[in-house]
Amino acid sequence: MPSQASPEATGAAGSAAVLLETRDLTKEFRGFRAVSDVSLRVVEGTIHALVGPNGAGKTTLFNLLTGFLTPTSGQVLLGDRDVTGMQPEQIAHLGIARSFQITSLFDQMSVVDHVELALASPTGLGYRFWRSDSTMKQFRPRAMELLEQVGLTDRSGAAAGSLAYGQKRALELALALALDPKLLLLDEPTAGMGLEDVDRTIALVKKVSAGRTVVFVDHNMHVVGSLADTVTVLQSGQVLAEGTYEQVRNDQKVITAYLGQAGEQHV
Amino acid sequence: MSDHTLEVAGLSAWYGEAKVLTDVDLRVEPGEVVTLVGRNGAGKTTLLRSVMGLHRQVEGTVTWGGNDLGKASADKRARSGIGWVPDDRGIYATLTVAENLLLPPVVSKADAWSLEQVYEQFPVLHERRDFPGTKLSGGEQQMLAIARVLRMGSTLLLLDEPSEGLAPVIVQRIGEIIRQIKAQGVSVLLVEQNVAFASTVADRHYLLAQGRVVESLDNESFQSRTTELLEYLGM
Amino acid sequence: MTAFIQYTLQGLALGGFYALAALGLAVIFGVLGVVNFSHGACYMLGAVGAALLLDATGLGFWAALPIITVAMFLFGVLMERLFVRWLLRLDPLYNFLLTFGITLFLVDFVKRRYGVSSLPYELPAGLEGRLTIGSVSLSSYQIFVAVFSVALCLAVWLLLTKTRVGMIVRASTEDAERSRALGINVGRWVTPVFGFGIALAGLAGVLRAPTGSVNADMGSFFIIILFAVVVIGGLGSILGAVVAGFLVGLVEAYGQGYAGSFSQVLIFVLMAVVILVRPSGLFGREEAAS
Amino acid sequence: ACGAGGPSTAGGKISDDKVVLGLLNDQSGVYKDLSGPNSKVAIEMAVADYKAKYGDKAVAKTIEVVQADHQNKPDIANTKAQEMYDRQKADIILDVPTSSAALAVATQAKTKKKLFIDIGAGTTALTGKSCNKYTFHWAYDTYMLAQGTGATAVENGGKNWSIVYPDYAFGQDMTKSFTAAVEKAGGTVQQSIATPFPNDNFSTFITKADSSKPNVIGIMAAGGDLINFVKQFNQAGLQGKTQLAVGLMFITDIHSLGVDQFQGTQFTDAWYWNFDEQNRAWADKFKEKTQTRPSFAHAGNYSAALQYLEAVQRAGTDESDAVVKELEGKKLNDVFLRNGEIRAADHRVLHDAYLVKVKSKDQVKEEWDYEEVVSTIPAAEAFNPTVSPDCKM
Amino acid sequence: MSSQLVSKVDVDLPDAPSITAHRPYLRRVGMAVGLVVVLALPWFVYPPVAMDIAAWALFAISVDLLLGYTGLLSFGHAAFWGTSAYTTGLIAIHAGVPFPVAVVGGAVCAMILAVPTGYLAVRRTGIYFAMVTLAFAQMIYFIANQWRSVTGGENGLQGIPKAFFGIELVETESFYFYYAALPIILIGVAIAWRTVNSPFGRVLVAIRDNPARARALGYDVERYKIMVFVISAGLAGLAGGVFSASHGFASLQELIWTTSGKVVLITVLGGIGTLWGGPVGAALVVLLEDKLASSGFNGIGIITGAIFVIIVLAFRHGIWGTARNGIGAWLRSRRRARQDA
Ligand SMILES: Nc1ncnc2c1ncn2[C@@H]1O[C@H](COP(=O)(O)OP(=O)(O)OP(=O)(O)O)[C@@H](O)[C@H]1O
Ligand SMILES: Nc1ncnc2c1ncn2[C@@H]1O[C@H](COP(=O)(O)OP(=O)(O)OP(=O)(O)O)[C@@H](O)[C@H]1O
Ligand SMILES: [Mg+2]
Ligand SMILES: [Mg+2]
Repeated sequence: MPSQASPEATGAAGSAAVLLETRDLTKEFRGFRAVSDVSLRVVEGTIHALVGPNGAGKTTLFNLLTGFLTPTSGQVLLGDRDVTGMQPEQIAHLGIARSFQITSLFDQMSVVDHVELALASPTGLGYRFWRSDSTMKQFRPRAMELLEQVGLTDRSGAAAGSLAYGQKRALELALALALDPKLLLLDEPTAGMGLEDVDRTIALVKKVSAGRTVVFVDHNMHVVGSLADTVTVLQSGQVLAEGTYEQVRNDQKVITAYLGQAGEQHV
Repeated sequence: MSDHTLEVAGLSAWYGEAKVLTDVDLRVEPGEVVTLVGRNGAGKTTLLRSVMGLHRQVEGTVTWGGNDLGKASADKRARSGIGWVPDDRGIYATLTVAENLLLPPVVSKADAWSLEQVYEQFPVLHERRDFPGTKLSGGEQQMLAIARVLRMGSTLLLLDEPSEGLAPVIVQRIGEIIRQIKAQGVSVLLVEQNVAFASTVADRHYLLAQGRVVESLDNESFQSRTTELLEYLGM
Repeated sequence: MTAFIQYTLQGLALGGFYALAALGLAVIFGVLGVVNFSHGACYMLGAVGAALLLDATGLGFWAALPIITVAMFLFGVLMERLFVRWLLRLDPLYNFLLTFGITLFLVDFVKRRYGVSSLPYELPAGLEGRLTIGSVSLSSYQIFVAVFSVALCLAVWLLLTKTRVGMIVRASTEDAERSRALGINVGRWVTPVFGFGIALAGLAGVLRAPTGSVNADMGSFFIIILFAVVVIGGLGSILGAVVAGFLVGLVEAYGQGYAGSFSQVLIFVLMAVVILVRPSGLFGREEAAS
Repeated sequence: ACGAGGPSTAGGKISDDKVVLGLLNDQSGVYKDLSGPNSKVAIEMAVADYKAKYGDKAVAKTIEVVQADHQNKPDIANTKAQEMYDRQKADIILDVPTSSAALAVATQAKTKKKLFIDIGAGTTALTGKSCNKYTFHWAYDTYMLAQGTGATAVENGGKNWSIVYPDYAFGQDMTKSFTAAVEKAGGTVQQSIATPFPNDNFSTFITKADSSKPNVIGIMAAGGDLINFVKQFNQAGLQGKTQLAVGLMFITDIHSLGVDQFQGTQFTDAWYWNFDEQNRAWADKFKEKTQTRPSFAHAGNYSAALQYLEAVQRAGTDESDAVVKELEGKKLNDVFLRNGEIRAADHRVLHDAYLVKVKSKDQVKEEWDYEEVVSTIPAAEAFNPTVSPDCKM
Repeated sequence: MSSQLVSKVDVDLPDAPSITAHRPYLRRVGMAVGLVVVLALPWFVYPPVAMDIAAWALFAISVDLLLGYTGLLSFGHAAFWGTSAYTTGLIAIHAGVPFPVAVVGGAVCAMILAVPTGYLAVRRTGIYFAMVTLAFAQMIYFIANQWRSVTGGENGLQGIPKAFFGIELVETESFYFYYAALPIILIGVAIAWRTVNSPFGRVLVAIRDNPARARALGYDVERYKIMVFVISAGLAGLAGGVFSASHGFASLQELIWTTSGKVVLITVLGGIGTLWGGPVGAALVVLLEDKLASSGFNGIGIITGAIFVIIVLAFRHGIWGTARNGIGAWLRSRRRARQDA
C-alpha cells in the first residue's frame, strides 16, 4: 500500500501552531536514561508517529507526557502551558487522552459502561454521590455511537474481561475518543490485530484525527506509512531522525538502527 | 536426539460453557516449524495453553514423543522438552534479567544454549542483566522470553505471537533465530497473525477459524494463496 | 552518656528480636504474597509450646529451640496445605482475612485448653549471668538473642537472594502457573517456604519465653508492632524487615529512655513519616502511583 | 410478646417466687483463673450454706444461679446485665471484674433498681462518681492496695522508692495512691516512670528505675505485663538486691510463674486461703469441688452471695430497697470479711487486708502455699477513711 | 512500562445482582421484607441486642463501602466508630441535646478525623492500606487511653444520657429506644445505598478494578478515595454514636483493634460488595456472641474464628453473596429449562 500523508495536514504543518512540545525531556531509572534530552514538537492537527527499536523509550515518553511518570529534567508544554509534573487526571482534563500499550480495562464492567464512564469524566458527575446512577444514561447514545465506530456494537453489554484481545484494543480506542481530546496518544493501537482490524483501525484513526492532533507509536510500518504526517524515530532515548515517512524510511541511520531490510518488505 | 513429534488429536477446549476449540488435529515433526494462523479470538492461545497443560478444560489427546501426555502437569511437560513463550511474555518482576534466564531448569544439555550464547545473540539482555525483568521494554521482554526457553534446551517451542510489538529489525532477528534453532533440530509451533513473517520461517501452516482447523498446507501453497486465504479467514 | 550506650545496646537486643520475627513475616509475604496475620499467634504457639514441652517432658530451652522450631515448621506446612494454598491466587486480602480467622481460633483454643495465666519458663542454663563493662550492663541472654538473630537473619537473606532455591521461590511466588510452564514444580516449594516462615515465628516465640510472659495473648499486640516494622522496612523486602526490626528496637529503647510511655507511639509516628516520605518503605520496591 | 421488660411486679414477698443470683464475669480472658467459672462454685457454696442454715425457715425457697461471660467487654457486660435483670429475673449481679464493665453494670443496677455487688474490679469510681444505692464494692480497691503495700513497706525500712507504672487510668491512680501512702509513712518516691500499655519490654525502664538506687521498686503493671516486668527485673540481676513491691497481683500470678520468680515480692492481698483455720477449712471444701485453691475473688463472691441471702432473710423479701436497708451500715463477719462493715455513705465494704510476701521455694509446703502474711492491715486503715465527695447516692 | 502502573486490587466479588436485573420488582419486594424484619426485630430479639445488631450492621456496611466497592480494606475502622462513640457521649453529657443530635455530632467528628487519616492511607492500596489504617487506629486508641480527663481512660466514659425530647419511655426502655434510634441507622443505610448506586459509585468500582485507567480517564483517584473514606467514616460514626447512646457509655473497647477485626469479620461473613451482607453478618455474629456468652462455653473465638475460616475458604462471597449467586444460578437454569421446553 502506498504511504501518503494526508495532504491538508502536510500543508498545515508548516504554518500551524505547535500543540505539544517537549524541551530537553529526560527520564532516568536508577541511572539508566530511558529518555534523554528529547525535544519534540507536535504540530496541531497533524498525525505524528513515534517509532524506534524496542526499548527506545516510546512508552516512557508517553508516560511522561501523560503525567504517569515525572521527568528527571526538562519540560512538557501543551500550547503555552507548562504541564510538567501534573497529575494524570489533570492532564486528561486539559485534553490529552491516551490508550495503553498493554490493555488496561475494568474487567467486570460492561463495554458500554466503560464508555459512559469516560464520557462522564469531564462533567464532574462522578462526584455526585447523592444522584442516581441512572443519570449516567444520558451518555448512552453517544457511547453507542462511539462503539459503533470501533465496531463493538454487538459486544456493548459484555464484560470487558471477556473480550478477545483485538476487541479490547478497540475499546481502548473508544475510551480515548470518548474524552474528545485535543491530543490523542495511542500506544501501539494495532498491536495484536489481524490485517482487517488493522485496516479498520487505520481508517478509524484517520477519521477521528479530523480536528485533533494524534501521536501514536506503532511497529507496523504499514500503519505508520498510512497515517503519519511526521515520523520521529527514537533510539536509546534520543531522537535519531525526524521527517515525513518517506524521508525517514530512506534515512540510512534509520535503516540500520531500526528498519533493516524489512523496511521495504513489510509495506 | 530422541523422537519428539507432537501430535494433537481431536482436541476440544472450553471456557465454562463456551467451546472455543473443536476437534483440532495437528502434528509437528522434529525440526519442523509449523505456524498456526488465525484472526483474533480464533483460539490459538488456548491451543498452546492446552498443549502446555495450562488449560485444563479439554478433551482429546496430546501425544509428545510417542507418549500420551494425559493429565501430566505443566512442569512435567516443560521438563520433557516443551518450551512455552506466552503472549504476555511472562517475565518475572521480582527476578533480574539474568535470573529470569537462569530460572528454568536445563532440560536437555545438548540443546541448551549457554548464557554466553544468549548474551551474544541478545546483547541488550547482557547490558540490562541486573535489572528487574519487567523494567525492560515490551520488545526486550519478548527477547528475554525466547532466550529463556532456548537456554532450557527445549526441543519444541510454543511461540505465541513472538513478533507482536517488535521492531522490524528485531522481528527479522527472531526469524533468524527460529531458522537457526530449526537447524539444530528443534521444532517450533508458532502462533502468528503476521502472515508475512510466518511465511518467511515456516514449513507448514495450519489455518484456524472459530476453533477449527480449516486448512493445512505447506509454505509454497500458502505463499501463493495468501490473499485468498486471508480473505477466507477474514484477516 | 552511659545511659545512652545502655539504651543503644538494649535497643539492639530488642531489635534483633523484632528483626527475626519480622523476617518470617517478610519471607512469607515476599514469597507467597501472604500477609500472615497469624504470625503473632504462631509466635505465641512457639512460646507456649516451649512451656508445655518443659512441663510434659522436662526438656528445657536448648532442646525446645530445635524441637519447637521443627514442630512449628510442620504446623506451618499443615496450615498451608489445609488453608492458605487455596487462596494463593486471589488478592492477598483473602489470606490476610483467613489468617485473621485462624488467629482468633488459635488464641481462644489455647486459652480454653491451657488457660490464660502465664506459663512458667526460666532462663536457659548457662545464660543466667550478666555482662558488665564499666557501668554498662546487659544480661547474657539479651546478648545471645541479639547475636543469634543477626546470624539467622543473615543466613536467610543469603539463602533467598544468592541461591537457586531463593530464586525459584521468588519466581513461583510471582506467578505459579508461569513457573510451572517453565518446568518448575511449584507445589514443592510453596509449602516449605510457608512452613519456614512460621518456624521463624515459632523460634522467636521460644526465644521470648524465658524473658516475657508466656500466654495466649502474647502475640496480639506483638503482631501490630511487626506490621509497623514491615511497613517501615518495605513489605516483602527481606533486608528491609531486618533493618527496620533493629531500627524499631532502637526507637523503642530510646523512646523508653527519653519519652516514657510514648515510646510505642514513636514507632507509629516513624511509620507515618515513612509512608509520607517513602510510601513503599525504606527498602520496598518502588510502586508507581496508583 | 414484646420484650420491653417493665419493672417486675412483685406479687409475693419473693419476686417471681425465686431468688436469682447472676454471676457476670470474665470466663475466658485474663481473669478467668482469678475468678471465672469457679466463682459460680463459690456462690453455690453460699447458697448451700444458707439453705443448710435456715432449712424450712428460709425466706428464699428457690435460689437460682445464672452466669454469663462478659469477656472484659463493657458492652457485652452491659447487655448481659440488662438481660439478667430483665429476662432472667436476677435480683443481684455479682463479681464483674474490669472497671469499665463494672461501671456500666453499676449504671444498670441504678436504672433497674436491682442489686450489684462488685468483687473483681478495683476502681474507686464505684464508690465515687458512679456510686449508687444499689451498688456495693466488696473486696478491694486501688486505695487498699497502695495503703497496704506502700505504707507498710516504708515502715519496714524501704524509704526510697522508684515507681514504674503503665500509663493509663489504673496505673496513674495506683501511682498517686502509692505516692501518697509512701510519703505519709515518711518515705520518698524518687521517680515515677510511665510505660506504655500494653508493653512487652521493660529492660530500659528497669535500668532507669534502678539508676536512682532506690530501696524499693514499685511496679503497677498487672497481668501479662507484670510477668514481663518481673522476669526482666530478675534478669537485670535485681532480685534480692532491690525490694520489689507490686501494686496489683494475685495468687494466680504466683502460681502461673512459679514462686522462684516472685520470691520476696511484697503485695497486698484482700484474703489468703491459708491464713487461718477458718479460711483453710473453707478452702478445703472449695478444693473438693474444683481441685484448686480459692483466690480472694472466690471467697469474695462466696461472702457477697451469703451476706446478700442473709439480708434477704432478715428483710423477709428480695425487694431491693428492703435488702439494701438490711445491708447498709451492717457489721459483718464471715470467712472473707474480718471486722467487716458496709459503709452506708458509699457502700464501700471495709474489712481487714493483708500485706504478704511471696515465700521462697523451700518454704512452700504444698501447692498454692505461696504467701506469708507479713502483717494484717486493720479494716479502718485498709480503706480510704474519707468518703469521696463525688459520691451522691 | 505501563504494566507496573496497573496496580489493581482483585477482590473476588459475587456476580452482579442478575436476579433483580430481570425482575426489578424483586428489589422493591426485598427492601420491603428487609424493612419489616428490621421493624419487627425487637419483638423477637432482646431489644438491646437488636440495637447492637442494627449498629453493627451499619458499621459493617460502612466497611463494605470501602472494601466491596472501592477495594480498600480498612483494618482500623474502630477509630471512627469509637471516636464518634466518645464524641456522642461528650456532646450528650455536656450539651444535654437529644441523642440523635449528639450522634450526628459524633459522626461529623469521625469524618473530620477521616480526612487526615484518609489522606495518609490512600497513598497505599491493598494490604498496605489495611496495615496503615490499623496502625493509625492504634494511635487513636493510645490517645484515648491517655487522655483520661476527657475519655475516662479504661473506666470509659460513663453515664451518657439518652435524652429524647422528654419522652421518658425512650430514655429508660431499650425497646422504645430502638425505634427512636432506628431512623438514624436507616438513614445511614440509605446514604450507603445511594452512594453505591450513583455515578460516584460507578467511579469507585472503576477505581477498584483499575486505578491507573481511571486516572487516565480523568478521574482524580485519590480524591475519590478520600471522599469515600470520609463517607464511610461518617457511617461508621453514626453507628458508633448509636451504639454508645444505646449502652449509655463509651469505652476503650470501641477503639481497640479487635473491634476493627470484628467488623471486617462481619462484613466478609455477610458478603463483600453486597451491602445487604452487612446486616446479615451482624445479626449472625452479634446473636452468636450473645448466646455463647451465657452458654458457659468459653472460647468464642474458636467458633467465630472457625466460621470465618470456612467462609473465607469456601464461601468467599459470604452468606448473602453465596445465597444470591445460588438463587441467580437457579433462576437462570429454570429460565433455560423453560426456553428448551
Ligand atoms: N479466560 C477466558 N474466559 C472466557 N473466554 C475466554 C477466555 N480466554 C479466552 N476466551 C475466549 O476464547 C476464544 C479464544 O481465545 P484465544 O485467546 O485462544 O484466541 P487467540 O486466537 O489467541 O486470539 P488473539 O489473537 O486475540 O490472541 C475467544 O473468543 C476469547 O474471547
Ligand atoms: N520503570 C522503569 N524502571 C527502569 N527501567 C525502565 C522502566 N520503564 C522503562 N524502563 C526502561 O526504559 C527503556 C525504554 O522503555 P520503553 O517501554 O519506553 O520502550 P519502548 O520504546 O516503548 O519499547 P517497546 O516498543 O518495546 O514497547 C527500556 O530499556 C526499559 O527497560
Ligand atoms: Mg512500548
Ligand atoms: Mg492469543
